[in-house]
Amino acid sequence: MSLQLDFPAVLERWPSFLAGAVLTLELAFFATVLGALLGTLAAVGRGTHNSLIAGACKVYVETIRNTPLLVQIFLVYFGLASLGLKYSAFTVAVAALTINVGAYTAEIMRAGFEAIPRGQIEAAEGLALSRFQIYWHIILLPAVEKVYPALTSQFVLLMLASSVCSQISAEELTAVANYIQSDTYRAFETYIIVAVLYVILSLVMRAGFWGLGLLLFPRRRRLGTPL
Amino acid sequence: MQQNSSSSEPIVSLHNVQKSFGALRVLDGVSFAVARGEVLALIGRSGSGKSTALRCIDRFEKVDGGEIVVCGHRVDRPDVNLRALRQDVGIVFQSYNLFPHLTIEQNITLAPCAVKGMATSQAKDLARKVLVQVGLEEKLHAYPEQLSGGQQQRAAIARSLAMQPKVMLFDEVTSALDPELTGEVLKVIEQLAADGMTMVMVTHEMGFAKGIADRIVFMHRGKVHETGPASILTSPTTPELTQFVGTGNLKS
Amino acid sequence: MQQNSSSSEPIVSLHNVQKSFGALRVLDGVSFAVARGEVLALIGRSGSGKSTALRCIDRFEKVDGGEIVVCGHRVDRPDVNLRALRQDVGIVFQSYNLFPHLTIEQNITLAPCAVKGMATSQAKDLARKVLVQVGLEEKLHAYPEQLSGGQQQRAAIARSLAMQPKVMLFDEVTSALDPELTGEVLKVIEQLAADGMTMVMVTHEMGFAKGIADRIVFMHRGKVHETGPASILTSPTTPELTQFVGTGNLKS
Amino acid sequence: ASADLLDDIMKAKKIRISTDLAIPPSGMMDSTMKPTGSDVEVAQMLAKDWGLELEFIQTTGATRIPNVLTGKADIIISTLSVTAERAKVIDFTKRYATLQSDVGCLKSSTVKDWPDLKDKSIGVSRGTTQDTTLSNMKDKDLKIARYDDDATMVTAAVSGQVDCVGSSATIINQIGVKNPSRVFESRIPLATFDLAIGLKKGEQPLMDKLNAWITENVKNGKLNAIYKKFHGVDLPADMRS
Amino acid sequence: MGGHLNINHLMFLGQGALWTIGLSLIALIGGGIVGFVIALARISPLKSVRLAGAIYVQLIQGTPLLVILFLGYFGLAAIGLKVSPLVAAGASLTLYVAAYLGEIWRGCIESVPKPQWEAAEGLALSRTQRMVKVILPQAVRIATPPTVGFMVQIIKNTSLASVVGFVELMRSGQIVNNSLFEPFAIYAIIAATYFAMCYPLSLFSQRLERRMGRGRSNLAPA
Ligand SMILES: Nc1ncnc2c1ncn2[C@@H]1O[C@H](COP(=O)(O)OP(=O)(O)OP(=O)(O)O)[C@@H](O)[C@H]1O
Ligand SMILES: Nc1ncnc2c1ncn2[C@@H]1O[C@H](COP(=O)(O)OP(=O)(O)OP(=O)(O)O)[C@@H](O)[C@H]1O
Ligand SMILES: [Mg+2]
Ligand SMILES: [Mg+2]
Repeated sequence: MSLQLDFPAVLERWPSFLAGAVLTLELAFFATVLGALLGTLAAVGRGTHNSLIAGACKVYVETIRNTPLLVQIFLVYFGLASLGLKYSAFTVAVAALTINVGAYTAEIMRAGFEAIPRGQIEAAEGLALSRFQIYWHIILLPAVEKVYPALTSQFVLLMLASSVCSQISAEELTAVANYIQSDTYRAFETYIIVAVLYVILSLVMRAGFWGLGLLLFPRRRRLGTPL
Repeated sequence: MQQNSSSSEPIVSLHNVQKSFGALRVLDGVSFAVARGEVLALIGRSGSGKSTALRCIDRFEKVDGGEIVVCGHRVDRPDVNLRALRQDVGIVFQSYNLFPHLTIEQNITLAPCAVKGMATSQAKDLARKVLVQVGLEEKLHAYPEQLSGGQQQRAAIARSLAMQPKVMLFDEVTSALDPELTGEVLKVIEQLAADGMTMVMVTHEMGFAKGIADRIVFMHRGKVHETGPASILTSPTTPELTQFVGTGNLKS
Repeated sequence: MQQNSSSSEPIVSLHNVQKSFGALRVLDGVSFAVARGEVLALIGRSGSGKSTALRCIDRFEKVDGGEIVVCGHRVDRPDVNLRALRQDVGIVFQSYNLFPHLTIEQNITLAPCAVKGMATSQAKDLARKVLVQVGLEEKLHAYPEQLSGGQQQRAAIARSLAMQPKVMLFDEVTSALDPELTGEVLKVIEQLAADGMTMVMVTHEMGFAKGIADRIVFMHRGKVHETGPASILTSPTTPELTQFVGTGNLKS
Repeated sequence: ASADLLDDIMKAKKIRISTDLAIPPSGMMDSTMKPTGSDVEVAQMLAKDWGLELEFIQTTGATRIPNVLTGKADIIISTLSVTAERAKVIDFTKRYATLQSDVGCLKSSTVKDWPDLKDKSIGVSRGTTQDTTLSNMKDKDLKIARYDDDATMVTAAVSGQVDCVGSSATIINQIGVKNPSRVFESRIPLATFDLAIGLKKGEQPLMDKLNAWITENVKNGKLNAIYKKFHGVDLPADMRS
Repeated sequence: MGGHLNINHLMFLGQGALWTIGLSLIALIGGGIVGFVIALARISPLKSVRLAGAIYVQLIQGTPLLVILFLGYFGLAAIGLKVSPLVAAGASLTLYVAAYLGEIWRGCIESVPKPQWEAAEGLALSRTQRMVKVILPQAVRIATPPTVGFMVQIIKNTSLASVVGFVELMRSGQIVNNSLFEPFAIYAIIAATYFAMCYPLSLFSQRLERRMGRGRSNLAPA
C-alpha cells in the first residue's frame, strides 16, 4: 500500500463540492420535470392515429436514444452559438438533458400504456370519455404506477449522466471534482468524496420519488399492492 | 344530432349485421330492433355471438356489413360521433372493469364530471344515490380490489347508471351475484324500465330473462334463430331453443 | 405426508377459523367438515366470506386463528408443505386466471408435466380428454384472449381437472356459463363425485346447489349460519336463510 | 513498494511514460495516427538516450497522476505545470520547458488590460494552471467558463460561446486558423509556468538521473529544438543560458 | 496539429468502435447474468437476501460509472491487486449494469397480476416453475422496452472506460478531434457510428415486442 490518502486537504474545499452538488441537483430537477412532460407527450404522440405526429415522435425517440448524450449536448451548445443564439450553460444543459431523458421516458411510458388492460379503456370509452380524458383519468396514473421503478431509475440515471454537462462549462459536481483533482492532484480523495456525494444525491432523489409516489398513488398507500 | 324518435320507432335497430374475426364468422346477418322502453334479452349458448352483438351496438367492434342505428346514430358508418353515441348508451361488461386506481365514488363521479361537466358535489350526491340503488352505499370510499366480485359488478352497474343513458346494455351482469342481490338489481332494472329506459341484456339466466324481458332474442351460431315474447322460453318452436331451455331446467 | 383417511374421517375440516382484513372481520369462527366423496355447497350473500373461506382452505390466505386440516395437511400451521397441499387440492377461481402467454393446451399440460413429471405426449392426451369433458376440444390451440368468457372459465376448470386432485374447490365457476354449458359442467362434476372426488363449491345458484350438493353451508356475516342437507334450501330454519332463498326464487 | 524504481526500469529495459495524447501540441496524433507532439518527442528522446524501450500509457487528464501513484506508469511527461500544491503529492524534476500563458481576445476587440475584461467571458481548460491563476484573481471580477479540454475550449471560442480565452499562445493562434472570421491574438500576459517531469515521491536516484538528463539537453539545445518545432518559439532566454 | 480527416483517422475510429462493441458485450452478458440474480434476490422470500440486494442496488445506482471504473482500476491497484484494464473495466461494467437490469426486471416481474401468481400456486407449481413458466414469460414482454433502452445506454456508457486507458469510440474521437479541431464533423461521425450500433438493437426489441404481443391478456377481471 503505497498510497497516502489525505482527505482533509481535499475536504477543506467543501464549499465548492457543495455548490457543485446543488447545481447537479438543480439540473436534475428541471430536466426531470420537463423531461417527464416531454416524454409523456411523445409517448402519447406515438400512439395517435395521425401518422405524421406518430412518425415525428418515433424519429425523435430513436435518434436520441441511439446517440450519445455528450454529442447531443455539444450540438445544442455549439449549434445554438453558431446560429448566434447565446444562452447560459445552465439553460443549454437543462435543454439538452430534457431532450435526452424525454426520449427514454417516452419509451418507458409507452410500455406502461400498453400494460393497461383493454377492458379498462373500453369501459372508459363506454362512459363517453374523450381520448384525452381517457389518457388523463384512466391510463396515465396506472401506467406511471406500473413503470414507476423504471422511471425512478431513469431519472436518477439522468442525474448521474448530468456530469457530462461539465464539458460545456456547467459547474456541476463532476466539474468541481475535475477542477479540484487537477489543482491538487489528489484524485483518489476527490473521487471517493464525489462518489459519496453522488450516492447521497441519488438517495435524495429516490426519497423524493418515493414521497411523490405516496402523493400520486393513494390507493397503494392504503392497500400496499401494485396495480 | 339525434333524430326525433316516436315511441313506436326503434331506439336500437340492427339490420343484417355481419362480423367476422379472421376466418370465424361470429355474426352472420343479425337483425333485431328494440323499441323505446323495451327490455330485450339476448340469449344463446356460449360462443353464439351475444357479447359481440352487444359490443357492435356500442361500436366496440366495427361491423363488416349491415346497418346499426342507435338513438339516431348510424353506428355502422365510419363518421359516427362516438362520444355522442356513448352518452346515449350505457354499457356494463361481463368483466366489471372498474378503474383500480380510483375509489368507487371516483369511479362513479368521473364520467358525469368529465363528460357532462357536472359539479363535484352534485356528482357525489349522484354517486351516493346510484350506490344506494345497488345496495353498496357503505363502499363509497373503498377501492375496487377491496370488494368481492359481486360487489364489484354492482359498482360497475352503478357507474353506468350515473350517466343516465337512454339505452343500457348489460353483458351477463348478474353472473357474479347471489340470488338476493340479483333480486335487488332486478328491482333496479324494473324501476329503470318503468322510467322508460330501453335495455338490451345478454343473460343465460332463463328465470331472469322470463321475469324482466319484454322480448327474447335467441342467438345460435351467429344468427337470430328465434325471437318473440318471454313466453317462447316455455313454448319454444325450434329444436335448438328447445334443447337450450331444456338443459337450462337443470338450474331451476 | 398424507395421513390415512377412512371414508368417515373428513378430508377437509375447518375449526373455529378466524380471518380479518385490517379492521374488517371476514371469517368469525367458521367451522365445517367435508367427508371423502362429499359435495359441499357454500352459499351466502355477497361479502359474507365465501371466497375467503375457500381461499383459506388452499392457503391463499393465512388464517388469524383456528384450525384447518386438508387431506392430513395442517393448513393453519406455518410449516405446512404448500406444494404437497396443492397437489391434493385443485382450485378454480371466480376470475379464470388462465395464463395469457400460453395456449389452452399449454395451460393444461403445464402443471402435470412440471409438477408430476408426466411425459408431454401423455399430458397432451390428458389435455384433450379434460377439454372434451368441458366441451372445448376445438380450442386446444387457441390463446385465452381468443375465447369468450364462458369458454375461458371452462378451460380453467379443465386445467384444474388435469391435476386429478383429491379435493376440488370451485368459486362460482358457473357464473359465466349459459344453462346448456352449466348442464355439461354439472355432468362432469357429477361424474367426478361418482369417482369419489371431494368438492367444495361456492355458488349462488340455488338450483345447482340443490341438484349437486350433499350438504349446504350457509354463511352469513363471516359465520356459518345454518348447515344441513340440500333440503334446508326448501325448508330453511333461520330467518336469514329464508330471506336468502326466498328472494332467490325470483330467479327460477 | 520496490526499493528503487530506477533499478526496476533499467532491469526491465523499458520505461512506461504517462502522456495525454489529446492535448496538442504537446501530445497528439499525426495524420497517420502515430503519437506526436513536444512531450512525445521528449519522451522518445529520453528513452533513446537511456537505451530503453518506450511504452506510452494512454491516459486522460484525470488519470495522469493516479497512473504513477499506483505504479501503472513510471513517469509523467504531459505538460505538468509545477505548483506548490501539486508538489505535495508527486515529485517534480527541474523544468524541461516552460509554458507562456496569455489572455487572448478577438483581434477586433478593444481589450488592452484587465479592466477591459469586465463583462467578457473567458474560456479556459478546467483545472489547468491558467484556470487556477485566473480563478484566484478574485478582485478582478472575471467571468470564467471552464471546459474539459483544449479542443472544447477552442470550439467554444470559434463558435462564439466565449469572448476571450486563457491559454497558451500556441492555442490562441490556432483559433483563427479554424475560423478566419474570428481571429484571436494574445493581449494580456498571464504567467509563465515551468513544465517538469512528474514521478512518485521518494525515488531519488531516478530523480537525479532525470535532472542530469534535462540539464544536459537544455544545454545542448535539443529540448529547445523540440519546443520550437511544435510551439513555434524558443524557450525563454533565462532557461537556455 | 491540424490537417484533414483521412483514412488513418477513420481506421483509428473504427478500432475504437471495435473496443466499444467488445466492452458492451462483456457488460451486457456479465451484467445480464448478475442482474438476473439481483432481480431474484430483490423478490426473495428471505428478508436478509432482499436487504442485501437492495443495498447493492442503492450503492451502485447512486454512483456514476466513471467513479466505479476509476475506483475499480486504481483502487484495486492501490491495495496491491494488479488487474488488467480489461478485467477492471469488465468487472466494473458488470457490477454497474447488474444493478440497473436487476432493478428494472424486478419491477417487471412484480407487475404481473397477482391472480396469475395465485393460479400458478394453486396448480402446485414450485417457486422456480412459477417463475420460469408463468411469471417470467409475461414479465419479459413488459421488460423488453426498458431493458433495450438501458442496453443502448450501456453501449454509449462504455465510453467512460477511457478512464482506465481504453481508447474506445468516444475517446478515439476526442483524440482525433484534438489534433484536427473539427468537432462538428467528428462528433457527427461518432454520433452516426453509435446510431449504427444502437439502432439495430432498438429495432430488434420492437420486433420482439410485437411477436410476444399475441398472448396478451385483456380479460382478467378484478
Ligand atoms: N377478439 C376476438 N378474436 C377472435 N375471436 C373472437 C374474439 N372475440 C370473440 N371471439 C370468438 O367469437 C365467438 C363469439 O364470442 P362472444 O364473446 O360473442 O360469445 P358469447 O355468446 O358472448 O359467449 P359467452 O356466453 O361465453 O360469453 C367465440 O367463438 C369467440 O371465441
Ligand atoms: N384483500 C382484501 N382486503 C380487504 N378486504 C377484502 C379483501 N378480500 C375481501 N375483502 C372483503 O371481505 C369481505 C368478504 O369477501 P369475499 O370475497 O370472501 O365475499 P364473497 O362471499 O365471496 O362474496 P361474492 O359472492 O360477492 O364473491 C368483503 O366485504 C370484501 O370486501
Ligand atoms: Mg359473452
Ligand atoms: Mg366471492
